[in-house]
Amino acid sequence: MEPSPAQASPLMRFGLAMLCMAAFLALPGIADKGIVFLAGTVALQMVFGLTWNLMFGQTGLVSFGHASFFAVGGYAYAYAARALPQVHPLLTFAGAGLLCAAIAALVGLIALRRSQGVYFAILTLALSQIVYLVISSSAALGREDGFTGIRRPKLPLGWTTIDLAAGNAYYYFIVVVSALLAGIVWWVTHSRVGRVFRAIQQDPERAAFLGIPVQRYRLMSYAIASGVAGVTGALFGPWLQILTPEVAHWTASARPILYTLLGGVHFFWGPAVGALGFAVLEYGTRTLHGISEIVTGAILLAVVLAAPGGILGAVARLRQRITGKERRP
Amino acid sequence: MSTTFTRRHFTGLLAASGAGALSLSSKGARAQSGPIRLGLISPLSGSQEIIGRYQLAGATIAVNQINQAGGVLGRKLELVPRDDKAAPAAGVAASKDLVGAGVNLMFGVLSSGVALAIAPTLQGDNAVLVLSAASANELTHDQFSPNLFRISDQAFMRQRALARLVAADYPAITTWTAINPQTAIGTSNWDSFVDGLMQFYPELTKKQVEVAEAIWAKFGATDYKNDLTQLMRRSSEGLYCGVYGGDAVTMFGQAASYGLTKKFKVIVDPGSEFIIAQAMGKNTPPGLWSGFHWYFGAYKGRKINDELYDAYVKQTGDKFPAGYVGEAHAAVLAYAAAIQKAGGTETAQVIRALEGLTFDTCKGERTIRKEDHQAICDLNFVQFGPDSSDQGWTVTGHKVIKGADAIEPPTPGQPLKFQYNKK
Amino acid sequence: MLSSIAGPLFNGLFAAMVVFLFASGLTLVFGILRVLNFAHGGLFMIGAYLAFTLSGVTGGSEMGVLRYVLLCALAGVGLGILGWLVERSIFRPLQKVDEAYSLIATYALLLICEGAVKAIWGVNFRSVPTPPLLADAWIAGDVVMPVYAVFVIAVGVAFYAALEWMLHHTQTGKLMKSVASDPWMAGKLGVNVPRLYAWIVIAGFFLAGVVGGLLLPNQTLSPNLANAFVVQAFGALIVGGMGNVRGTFLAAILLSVIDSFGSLYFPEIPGLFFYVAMAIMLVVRPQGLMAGGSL
Amino acid sequence: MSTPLLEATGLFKSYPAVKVLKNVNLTVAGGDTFAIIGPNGAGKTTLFKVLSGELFPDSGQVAHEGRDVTTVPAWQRVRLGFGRSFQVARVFSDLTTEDNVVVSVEAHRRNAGLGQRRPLAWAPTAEVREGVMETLREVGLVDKRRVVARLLSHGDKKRLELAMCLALQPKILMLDEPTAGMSPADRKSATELLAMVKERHGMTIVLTEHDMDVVFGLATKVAVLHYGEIVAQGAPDAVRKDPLVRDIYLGHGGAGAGHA
Repeated sequence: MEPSPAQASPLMRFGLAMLCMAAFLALPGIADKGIVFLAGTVALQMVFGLTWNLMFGQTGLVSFGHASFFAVGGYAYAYAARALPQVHPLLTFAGAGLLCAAIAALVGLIALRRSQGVYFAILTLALSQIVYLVISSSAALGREDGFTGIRRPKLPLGWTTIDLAAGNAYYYFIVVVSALLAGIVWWVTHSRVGRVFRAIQQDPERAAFLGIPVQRYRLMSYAIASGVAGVTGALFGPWLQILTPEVAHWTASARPILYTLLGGVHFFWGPAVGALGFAVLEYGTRTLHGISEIVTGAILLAVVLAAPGGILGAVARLRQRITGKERRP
Repeated sequence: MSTTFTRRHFTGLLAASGAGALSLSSKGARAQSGPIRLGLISPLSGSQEIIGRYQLAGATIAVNQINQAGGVLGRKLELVPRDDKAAPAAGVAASKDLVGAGVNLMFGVLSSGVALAIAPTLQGDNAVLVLSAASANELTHDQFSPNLFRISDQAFMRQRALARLVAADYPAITTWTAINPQTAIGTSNWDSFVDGLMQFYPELTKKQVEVAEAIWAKFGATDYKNDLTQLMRRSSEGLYCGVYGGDAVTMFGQAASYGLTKKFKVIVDPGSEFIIAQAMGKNTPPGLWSGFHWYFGAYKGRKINDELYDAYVKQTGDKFPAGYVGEAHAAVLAYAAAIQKAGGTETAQVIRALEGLTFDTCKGERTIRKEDHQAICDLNFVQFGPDSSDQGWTVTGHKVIKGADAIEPPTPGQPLKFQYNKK
Repeated sequence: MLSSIAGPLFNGLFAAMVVFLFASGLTLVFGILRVLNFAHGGLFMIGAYLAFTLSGVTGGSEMGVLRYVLLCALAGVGLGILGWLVERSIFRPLQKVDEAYSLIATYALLLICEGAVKAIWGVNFRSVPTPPLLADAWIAGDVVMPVYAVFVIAVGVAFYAALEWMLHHTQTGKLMKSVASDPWMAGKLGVNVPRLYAWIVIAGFFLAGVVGGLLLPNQTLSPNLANAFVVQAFGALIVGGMGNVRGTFLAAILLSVIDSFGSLYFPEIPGLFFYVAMAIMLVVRPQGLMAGGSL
Repeated sequence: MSTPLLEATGLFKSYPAVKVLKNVNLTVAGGDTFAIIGPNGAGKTTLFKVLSGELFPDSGQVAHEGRDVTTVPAWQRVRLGFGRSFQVARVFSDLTTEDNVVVSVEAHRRNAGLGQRRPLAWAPTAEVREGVMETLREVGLVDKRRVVARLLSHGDKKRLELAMCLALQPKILMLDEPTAGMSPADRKSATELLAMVKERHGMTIVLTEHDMDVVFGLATKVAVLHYGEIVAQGAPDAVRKDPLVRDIYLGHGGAGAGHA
């Protein structure tokens, strides 16, 4: 077999991903608590962004309400962990994800058959507003003021029990599980199912003429993305130890979209890079009190105008200019 | 519009505190010798930025005053402000950022959600947080943390004091209703107020009070017409307007054509301070009572009060400092007193010194209870009305109620129980 | 009995016109450029602040209706000029690339609007009283109808009628419709598409400014005003059918009136019914109220 | 007489202003290569879309092996054995040539209920790869299997689309102008390719075509559409000799565009 860029580069990208994870794991040793806390949040946001692009980049589904699954996962975990403390925390985390996947499947079953494109997007926006309003007026979930006192659980592993409340344990837990979740999304994207997803994204009608049940696959991507997003939400609760309705707000749903566009729609890791870019931007402007909005807005605008195609798009173009190779998206 | 708090003033403040913002690189290196660094966690951007600016101003003035007088233990104070955007995630990030930079003594925090998010992280991070605004009762009850203190009043005592005020001043008004936001703090404020009504009317006037069901409005609503229509059908004479801040301005603006302020004989509000009057000018509801963290006019002649007021006016050009200015100022004074007493800035030392500490502030002496870390402090109320001046409104009266008359017994770790409001 | 229907109906209609007026500029830009303008709320807010400043500059706070309307128009002109700048510097360059990127650009613009308002007007809450002529209320039985609300409803209907007339009975309207349905073809037929796009953006911004001024007495001015109506407006826009003016008008009424009644009978979660109705409409009529041609 | 593979009876289809199909009847028997011809605007494409399920007729019936499929949408007809190519080749332009066919083969295997072990496997299974290579070899794209489809030439895209259709192992191959936009040389090789494919798999082909060389080189049966009506239907030679056809279609302009 002749070596081709298409073959060599997944390995390289895998290496880069591993390097990135290693950097995350090494962080507590070299950075202060503020940065570590931010990094934990960013790791979850990176996966959250990836799940949105699993729908958009893979099957062309635009959701304006993705944060509602993050929120439902988060609140479901927090509630269940309090109500059923005897259940193994890993099961509770998984349960929160499954709940989100099930809700998405149910919603998608009705919604995807009926509406597409921007209609689907606005439908998800409406549903997410409903979730937001229900959470913020539900006494059991703490209303506007939030669900407080979410504990970091003890993790029984058979031979030993890890107390995630101790030191940076929960941070490492987040990084490892995020990597696992990113791996799941990566696997789905690159598996046989992922190939079908990409076919659908590029030409849904053509795909239909190959006998591919387009709606069923879209439903599948919606359910998987929502399920994984639910787990990231579930992980976020104990990290912050409180959840407020703002996690379900429409501006939170705009985040993964912005990550994806900033990082590059056409790249698997685009949303993750975008989330990282956003975090760097916000961390950098955090002491510019009073002008942070203008600075953030102006930088975003500059990136979009200068590099439409996102950060990875710009990197790819740069690489292409240097090596003259066509890079596979 | 001389009361405007503009960018120029704000930038001036930042320059004053700028050294703190820039010095994060030298983390922890000067723990024993250099300046004592105090972290301010406050909404410096986002929807609550207006409050953040007040807190920053009060804190900056306190730090400058103390430094001019020679500092604490011979060391200067240095302010390190961090933005919490009034959002829990950003708040925790801000507190971790401060801890990471070696700042273990923190204060400020407006939103109770942010306070509740930071509280459980304090012990692990070996840091202290002195709240100077967040008012949720849980913070000194169910969610009590040994590393958390509150030098400002909380919802329960403020609302009960307000109830005491109306029972004493308006004994004839025995029918009450409310328009409240659909939030936990909205509910707990109203329940506390009703608790106070139930206690103080019988005690002070020998009359029973009648409380009609409250109207619950959307938090951050843009249209109150349906709520106003319902409110106009209530037969009560007293109105508790739990909707506060910008929402209250919108509500009162839309209420003008309904004749709301004519219908109700007394209108009280839990804590909008100057916001309603400043925004509405000539259309300020006449006779509106508003809760204050600190009202400078009530303490004229007290040295700390007057110096703070003058410094604030000089620094910002604004003649009406909100209570947040005074409370942030007081939080710095609390630290100064505690560090002086402890002889150091170690977390454990400072906690021990803060417990039971009595210290002087712009609104008089306060004592931090050892048991639940809640300060017993004065409660301030101000009455507004329209007038023919340029600004269109004036303060028509004010009242100070002693904290001891309104506060509940300390029960750290346990939810607050109502004595009179059995619902 | 009558009041229990007429009251919420009137309030619902008022809310509907607020949403429609807000959405009118959004509808134009979306209907023709296919850009979902996140920044519209920010522009609306700047319009309101501009009108606020102008009301201070032009004299005391007692305002005649005529002066008030003039202020709104001036705010609109100010925003129109801003629209021209934004079209030149942001929308036009982005026309060449994937339309998704204009979304991120409008979001960035929203942030800049918020920052600019804070920098120029500060963060204090402001409020402007209703002009005295509009400050009264008509009372019919139990139903209170503030004159200002009646005024807003009338303005909403008038705006709607004017837009409809312009789209269907003028040369410009026909041009706009042809560009909306097929810009490439319209270009081939000699329409100066870029120039028309520029005018649409200017018109959209102009409307945002005017409406910002019109709703000024009803709202508290603060840098948070930008987010007040944008989600409802998106809803009305899409439920109406892809930027169809008539559809947006009808959808705003339908959703707001349902919400008005819903909030009355189910007060536990105010505002919920707008979105419930929106979701149901999108499932039942996925192509929108006014499917087919745009605008 | 056995049931015809595809049968249309009494098809009518109108657009707001024009009647496009007027009482169209046709019968495609198994093994036919059935060409629909006619001048521009005769309604070829509309008829083709009605037969493939992209459009539904206003009245009339389309039957497949005796079963009414008039309102069965196109993508479901794929399960019945329909394969469809487009006038402008539609392939998944960001996938490689190979992956385009992999998607098709896997879709076919899924629909045919062939076992798919390891559903989350990253790489395609050996069987799939074998099928893909065979199909690519058949259309002559083996060398270009790693090229991203959007970089293929127009003719190669058409070939790739054909390969994707073949991967479905269709019983009826529906080709909308298979040589549209090709150079004469490409046309020739495309015609040869189709003939070869037909010979190999023996499936039925329904096509529309402009180029008479292609039509008469491939078709076993021809239907002539004129103003929405079938004016002649039958074996190529018979149709070619039909005076009416000569008059209204081949005849105008004397020698005719593609006189064989």
